Amino acid sequence: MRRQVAIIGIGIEGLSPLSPEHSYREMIHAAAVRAYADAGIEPDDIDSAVTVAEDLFEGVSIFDEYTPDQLGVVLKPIHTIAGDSLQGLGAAALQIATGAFDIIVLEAHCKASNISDIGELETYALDPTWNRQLGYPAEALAGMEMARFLHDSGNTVEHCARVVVNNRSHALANPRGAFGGETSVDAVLGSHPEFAPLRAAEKAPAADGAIVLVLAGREAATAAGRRPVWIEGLSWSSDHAAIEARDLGRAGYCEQAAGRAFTMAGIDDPKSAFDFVEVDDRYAFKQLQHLEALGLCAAGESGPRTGDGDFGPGGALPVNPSGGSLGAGHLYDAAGLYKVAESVQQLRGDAGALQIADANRCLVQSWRGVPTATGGVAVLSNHHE
Amino acid sequence: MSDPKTPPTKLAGTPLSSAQFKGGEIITWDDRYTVEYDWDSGVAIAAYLDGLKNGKLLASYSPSSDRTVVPPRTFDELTWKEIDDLRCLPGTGRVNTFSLCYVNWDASRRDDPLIPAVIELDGASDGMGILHMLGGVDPEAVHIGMAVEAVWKAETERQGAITDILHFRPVAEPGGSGDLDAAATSSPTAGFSDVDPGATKSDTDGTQGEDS
Amino acid sequence: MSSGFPRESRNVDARSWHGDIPIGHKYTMGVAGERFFQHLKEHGEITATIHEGSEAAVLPPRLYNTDTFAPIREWVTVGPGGTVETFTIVRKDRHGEKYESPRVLALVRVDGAEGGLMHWLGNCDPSDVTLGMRVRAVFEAQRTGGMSDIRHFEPA
Amino acid sequence: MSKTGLRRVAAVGAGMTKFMRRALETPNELAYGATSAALESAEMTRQDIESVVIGTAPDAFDGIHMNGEYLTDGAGGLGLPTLRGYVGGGTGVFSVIQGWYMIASGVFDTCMVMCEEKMSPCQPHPQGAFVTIFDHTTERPLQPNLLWIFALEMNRYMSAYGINKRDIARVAVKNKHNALDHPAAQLGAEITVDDVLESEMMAWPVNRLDVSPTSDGAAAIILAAEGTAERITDKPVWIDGVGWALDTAYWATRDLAYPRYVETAARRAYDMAGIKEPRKEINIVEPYDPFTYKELHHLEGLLLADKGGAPQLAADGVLDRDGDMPSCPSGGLLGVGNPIAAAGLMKICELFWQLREEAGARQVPGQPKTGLAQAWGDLMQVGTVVVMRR
Repeated sequence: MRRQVAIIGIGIEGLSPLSPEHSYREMIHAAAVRAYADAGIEPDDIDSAVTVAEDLFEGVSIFDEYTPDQLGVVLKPIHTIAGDSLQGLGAAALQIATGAFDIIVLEAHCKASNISDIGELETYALDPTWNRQLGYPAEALAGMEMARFLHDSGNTVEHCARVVVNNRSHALANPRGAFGGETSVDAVLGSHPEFAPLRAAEKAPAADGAIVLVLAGREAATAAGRRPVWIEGLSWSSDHAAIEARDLGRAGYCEQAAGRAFTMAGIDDPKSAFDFVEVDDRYAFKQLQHLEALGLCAAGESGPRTGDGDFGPGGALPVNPSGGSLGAGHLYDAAGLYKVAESVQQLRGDAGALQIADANRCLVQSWRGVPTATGGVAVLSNHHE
Repeated sequence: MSDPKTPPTKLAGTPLSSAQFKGGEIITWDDRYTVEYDWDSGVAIAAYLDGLKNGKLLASYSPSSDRTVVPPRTFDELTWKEIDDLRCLPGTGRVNTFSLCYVNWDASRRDDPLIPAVIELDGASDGMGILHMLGGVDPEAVHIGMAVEAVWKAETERQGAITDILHFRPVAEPGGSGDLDAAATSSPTAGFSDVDPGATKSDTDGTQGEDS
Repeated sequence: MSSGFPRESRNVDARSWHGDIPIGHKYTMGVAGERFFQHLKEHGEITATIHEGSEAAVLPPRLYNTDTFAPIREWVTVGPGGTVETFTIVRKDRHGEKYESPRVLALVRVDGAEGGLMHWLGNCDPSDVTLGMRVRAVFEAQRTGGMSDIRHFEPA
Repeated sequence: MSKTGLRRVAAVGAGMTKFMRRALETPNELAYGATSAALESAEMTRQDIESVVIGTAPDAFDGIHMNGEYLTDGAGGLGLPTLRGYVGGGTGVFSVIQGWYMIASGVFDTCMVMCEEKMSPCQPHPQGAFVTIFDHTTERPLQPNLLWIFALEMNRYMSAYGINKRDIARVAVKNKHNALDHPAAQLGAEITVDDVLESEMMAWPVNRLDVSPTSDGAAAIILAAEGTAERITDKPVWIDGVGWALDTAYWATRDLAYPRYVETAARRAYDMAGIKEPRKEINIVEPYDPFTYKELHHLEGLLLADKGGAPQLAADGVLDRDGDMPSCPSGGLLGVGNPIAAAGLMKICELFWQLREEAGARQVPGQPKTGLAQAWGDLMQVGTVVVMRR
């Protein structure tokens, strides 16, 4: 990037399984009020805004119509990214990097509770010619990916269950987490086999919530009173859109995005580069698959190390200290931005009971869910060179 | 016709006739699905819907911009300050613009036109309109600037919806029949005097002299 | 009269608004898909595309190679044998309706082609299915030009 | 928006498919038709592309949820960072703004910008998909359709400035005539003002010939950074100004007679391009024309005509291809067709060809140096503007 970009404010509203107390507008507004106060800005200071939304998820065609008011950016340059929130982070960061914008607001939210059947909606994302005619739910793909991943990597269903136990346990200390709890490997493996080998308890439960970030270029970010967290590396990628062309045992999108993000951040050895990581855990096996795709451990190592406690809050590499989507709740396309917001709190030393000691650099990774092969990787740091 | 060397030159595309598309000459596959939603109304719109159920058209007053806005909202989109002041409008207004629409939402034809309109509401700030329908009026007689009033569904039929207002109709002339909509009640809120006078639009000149 | 917003609505019905988006579509199969399904319908065969600059046949067939963007050089018949790349057991259809008995959904790497086809496995107990298992396509006698012209893949 | 020190970005290739009422091609095959043509025109391969922008309007048309994911394939996005930006009907022109920031950021040197729309699958009629653009609680129960907002806005525009339908109908005559010279056009025709006025009444004051068609099609443009662009072509067309603006969602509270969001966007683009007197400096303009009056409305918002003054420009022939301010020389959406996002990008393609003086029978005389494309969208609230120079 031609110019350094930092996150200077965050606002989180939620997370909760239901949110009948406010409309999406009011929910986003609440998050924005917090983010602007955190950054020390007024709406007038904002040069551009990016929101993240998919029409059918909102129940509104051309949803970007409804985005400016609650962010206080009427008549400003504002656009929506129909994509993952780390793609949204890219859209915001790249605009700042051009030098034409100094302060940009980024918003992503989820009102999953308002949709009658997300699974059926995901199925409408399948290619109508080759896949949708067969009548299966899109989530079946997660079961197929899990089967191939376990087969190829040697990780086990017990390792996947351990991910659920760990993440829900981490979320107990997260005041924003909606699904913290104590569970056991046996309880997870005893849950309904929805798409064998994938079981019901290995799916992250949906949550409602809104995340607003304020981003700034170097000059604005280093102004007095600001506590910037720098974006050192950022990329995202789309693997084959055609399911049949993918290697279903691997997260190709994650490997591709990580390669570019690490190059941007100047990271040669990801294994020793991070004080903690927040990775996508929409399904328990995805956490393991993503850890390996990111090069944070060797193939087949992620499961055993999860069992060893290496990835716990006090371990060698804390993974999803927030509780991740399994513990805190899954915000779909906004999940990545939630992980960014939690990471910013860690890097500022503001994470309270969740705080990781000496947290200076971290990685956040996202995936758009079935049936996509798209996800992002961001490297964040509290240091500035 | 155009010169084949003029761009765009490499033109992909296989146009299909309606007969090919619908007649089975080529293979097609039909899919159908209804996505259902229960959108949380939130504080402001729940109050709006609740008001409609009770035969009241509600707005909110924003002190930071000195505007009375409708639909109600909990924050002012211009000043970005909080709003927590709910007010009842009289249910009358003026036609800002309208159309005589001869097609339904699915593009099918209709003989009698629908008359959608933007209605600037009395008691709200200047230019503050809502989308609604006109009814009980000869389509040829509709004009910009026309004074109209809400015609409400009977109390027992109201359900907390924008359609609790059946439509807007021309304000009945004094001594006029007033029964253009015999099945419906007239505005139960007409005569409310609880509107902030500072935000009230003039009864006689709310349309910037643009009557057609 | 003016008042603040009631934080608890007096009318429970007003707390949410129900609505829907009814979506209905008539899809063409595309240039490559039209060729594939017409051939499947008429001949009961699976056909794949080979693109310029490549020797590999690709399934599903494609107007262009996704990576090189090369156009089609030729069509070839592939299968009907294949190998289970991965599979899962599906108990409900996409609308949530329960199947009479669990069904096995697989990605089949069809012999002679890269990629493969997503399809159901039949004539087998779900507990007997393994990754790498050999299968073959079974075609319907009456074919209409759709994915269901392949009844399923079954153990070879 | 500051403008000094920005990295320059140029268009180096363009391509599109036919615009059609119904296409056999899948959305991905349409996308490939456009991207492969653009690559061929620039003598590039997919491997030369570093990033991809995808534009497509409501998923309810193509009938694929998360349609941007599906389209990564035909857009050439395999293994690359792709972004699907979204500003309703403004998306086609906006996609080039996105491509601009991808490259101006310094992260990428090339970007494929692809827009696609396949409206024909939507049943029973694509219009049905537009019901759901209105507020789900306060407007949608009234069963509105898209024609309403155009009709409401057109009526207000006519009323505010005393414009009659005959003045506006000239736009359809001009654009359908211009489209006769466009090889991809769906609806090129010689018609008269009376044909427009006598065509079927849809939603007064909108007649059928005031309306652009529903279409299937795709368009693509390739952008490259300064330094790279000159190696690809000796005729790069520079993206010198970009601007966009999104107005409040409370559309019924706005002045419908004037698109202030277009003016706001245009002023940003002019500022970045260093344009002080747009009426003198813009040689060719492709304003968004999904409906006849919109072209006029937008010319006013772009400050290229006085408020209420654009109809007179049409009457005086100023907007004709050989006039002082050629407007929609491509034939526009009314003539070439309106596969929503692709139609906006088609306008950028047209400027690319015009400014390179390659437009053949469509060529605007006088060696135009500066062109502007604009699109509009959402609930009458988005303006997207791109200024290009050769």
